[in-house]
Amino acid sequence: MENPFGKVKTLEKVLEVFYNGMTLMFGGFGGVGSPPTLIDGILEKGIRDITLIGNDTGFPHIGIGKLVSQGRAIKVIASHIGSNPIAGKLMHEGRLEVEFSPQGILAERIRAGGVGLPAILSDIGMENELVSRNKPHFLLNGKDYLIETALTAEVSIVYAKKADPYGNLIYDKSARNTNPLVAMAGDITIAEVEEIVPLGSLDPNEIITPGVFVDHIIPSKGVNWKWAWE
Amino acid sequence: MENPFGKVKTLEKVLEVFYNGMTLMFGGFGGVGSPPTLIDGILEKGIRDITLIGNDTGFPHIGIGKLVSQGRAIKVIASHIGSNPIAGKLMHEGRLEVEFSPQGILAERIRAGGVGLPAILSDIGMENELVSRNKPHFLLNGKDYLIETALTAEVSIVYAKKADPYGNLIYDKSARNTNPLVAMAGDITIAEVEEIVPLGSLDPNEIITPGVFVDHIIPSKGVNWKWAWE
Amino acid sequence: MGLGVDFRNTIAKRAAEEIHNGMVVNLGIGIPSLVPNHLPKNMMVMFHAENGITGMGPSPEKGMEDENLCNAGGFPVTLNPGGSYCDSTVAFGMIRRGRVDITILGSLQVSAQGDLANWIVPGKKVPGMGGAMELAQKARKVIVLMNHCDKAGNPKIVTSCTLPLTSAACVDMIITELAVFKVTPDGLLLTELFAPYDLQIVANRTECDFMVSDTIRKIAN
Amino acid sequence: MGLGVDFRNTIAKRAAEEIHNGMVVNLGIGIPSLVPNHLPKNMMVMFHAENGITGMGPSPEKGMEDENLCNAGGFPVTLNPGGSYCDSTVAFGMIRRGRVDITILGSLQVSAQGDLANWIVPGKKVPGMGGAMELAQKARKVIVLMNHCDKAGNPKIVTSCTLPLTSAACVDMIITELAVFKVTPDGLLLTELFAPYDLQIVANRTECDFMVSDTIRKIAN
Repeated sequence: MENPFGKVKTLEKVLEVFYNGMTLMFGGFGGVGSPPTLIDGILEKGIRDITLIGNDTGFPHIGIGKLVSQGRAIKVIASHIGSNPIAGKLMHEGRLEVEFSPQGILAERIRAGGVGLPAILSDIGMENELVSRNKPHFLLNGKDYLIETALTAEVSIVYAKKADPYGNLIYDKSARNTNPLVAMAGDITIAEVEEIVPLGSLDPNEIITPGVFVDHIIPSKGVNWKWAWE
Repeated sequence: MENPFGKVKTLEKVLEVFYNGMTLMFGGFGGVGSPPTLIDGILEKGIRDITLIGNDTGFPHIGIGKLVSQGRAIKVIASHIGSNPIAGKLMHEGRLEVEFSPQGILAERIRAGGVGLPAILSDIGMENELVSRNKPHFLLNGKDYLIETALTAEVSIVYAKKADPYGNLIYDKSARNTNPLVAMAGDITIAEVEEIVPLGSLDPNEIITPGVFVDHIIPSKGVNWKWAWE
Repeated sequence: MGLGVDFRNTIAKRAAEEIHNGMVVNLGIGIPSLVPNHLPKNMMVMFHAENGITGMGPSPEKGMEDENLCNAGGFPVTLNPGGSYCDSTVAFGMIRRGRVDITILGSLQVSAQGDLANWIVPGKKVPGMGGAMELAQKARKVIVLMNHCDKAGNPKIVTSCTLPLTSAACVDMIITELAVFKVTPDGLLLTELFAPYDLQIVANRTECDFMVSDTIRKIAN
Repeated sequence: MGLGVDFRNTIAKRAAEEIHNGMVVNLGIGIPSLVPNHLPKNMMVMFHAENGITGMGPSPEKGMEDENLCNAGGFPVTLNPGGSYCDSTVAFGMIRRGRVDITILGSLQVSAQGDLANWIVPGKKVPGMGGAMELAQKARKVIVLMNHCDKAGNPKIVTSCTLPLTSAACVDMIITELAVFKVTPDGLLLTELFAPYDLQIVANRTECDFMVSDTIRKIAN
């Protein structure tokens, strides 16, 4: 395969970047747009004590939920865990620390990390203990705001429809969701893609994530879980 | 013309939203991607005392530079005015107030306004008087940052390649630049477009600015200035 | 009229009246999801989903589902002409910028001041707030559709919410199987009654006081 | 070697050695714009422009210009395979996130500590900083290409900049027509000399002290 940037890798090779105790950010929303092959690879490699950052904890057997259900995470930063009861159970048993962030603010915190900004100001959920706990406030033009800090991760994993060998990515429909944000926020970003196409074959106007942000590309084996609606 | 949302307008009709003393945000970078027909319309209508917000002041006879050169602005918030010597002259004569913002931070301030965030934190140009003057500081994790406030405008004008009747926009090559950000930041946003295509004919994956952010659409008469390189 | 789909559709049908051509509307799960069924066929409404869809259409036929085209709850949907996809920051940018005209939500409790408590189910674990806070705080109009009382018969329209708030003073309108209320600076104003209920029944099943409109619209079922 | 295109190309050629396959590189105007001419033909380098281009290619032939495909200076360019367009926030996101490997800039002055003063031309009006501050502060490596002295013969490598700073302590390497310096925590280190110059000439034309590498590379013209 054409690989002039050396970014196209095997699953085995990219699994070398994962380690116990790491911070891992993942794309996806309710499992839609989460990278199945990478998640299975991380599971099979036995990686544990992970701090996970992403929209939600999927379903018990869907998306990142697989890692959570098997007790591989010690902490999750997410907007909700309601669709994965095992996450709730682990949290209440004190085996999983959960930091909740309002969904749109979580997305902005990830984006801020991705574009190298340290924080944003927000007025969402200010009166809510769960949101405002331990967060600094700032008075701007007489109005009180929370300082919501940027999020980055040692490794980000995303799922895309197509990549070229530079790692330029396009996404499919609502499977885009948090993926373009997560792709920018990783110190190392790995894209799992349905198809790798030749350099120059993607319309440069349609590329959503420039390959600049992508370090490794692997071909996907496709979604291997049964969706909740199936 | 198919117009189920009533967003497609004549130039004459949209010129009703402009008034003396208004805040006007414009897309474009060195004139590339600035809307020529709207700019000429504003000129011809005699609108003055405008506060302009955008990347730069174009060239004297290119882009937003036309308005600046004719003394229609009382204030500009931009990252540079170097390509328009008339802007510099007016500034030094005290006839044009100029607030400079580092280019990427300016873009983020416009985006913050566009997505309803009040401000961002930044460490760009902290030691520079021109950047940090009058801006609040915030100490986060022992490091000092500037609070850079969001920018919005009463009206935003952008230039796009295609729109459908809902105002979904796609841009052409580097004429995208600040347009998608400016499109979100206007209380009212007007898109001048090269082509209006039927609803459903744009690939929903390729749309850059969702029509949600666009209030009015007018067909462009095309660029009518001579570029610096011509 | 009793429990079941009928009164749910009565509520949804009334909510549909609030929607006009060209609006951007976000629907919660439960009764709100029935609202599109009650809109005129030729009305152009852009349904918004937090995961990055504008112009969401109805569920696909069985067997026609696309695993990459799902709503914020993870269930398959379709896309209407003029729809588009965006990332989650842009989807929430629409909400915070005031470009979402209406959000129609279910709720556990609503107070006389329009406080909304809809994100922690009593007796269940804390699931996280998802996008509920942004929608409640920033949508231009917040409409709550819910049963007038909970399963135990306790009023859900209360003087002060006992459940944790999603957001304070954010609700604009409440529609139940009994009545329609507007939230005003002075408290709740009953404007409509569903047949066969009367003011006394509504008062009995509502914890807080409410004002009554000079002209009450009575809606037949 | 004298003034004019020759020494400009000598400087650009040396700068090109710093670029490796796969790098993301932002070039300023002036001498930096000559750098691509000195790269191996098959090397894959992604040139970055602040207005939202990755993978910028050379200027088009006369008559083939596209008014919607211009660099940050407003002049027509082309796009190489693998290139893409983005909005300005993403273009600067690449810079601030540390994804731009090298920025190659001109300068008016550079100090022994690597302070950069390249945005206010003496005697001219303040034009604004454009994207210079972000590039100087956040690109992974900042290389300055400039004449060793200004037109009046004054050293541009100085103990302390007298012109307003673009950014403090940001320059990693200086390449002039006389020599190459690395900026170290202890000050400047001369590592290379262009023929026919010698250390004495460089010292005479440099305001600040500098260290000299144990092994000086001498580059022929």
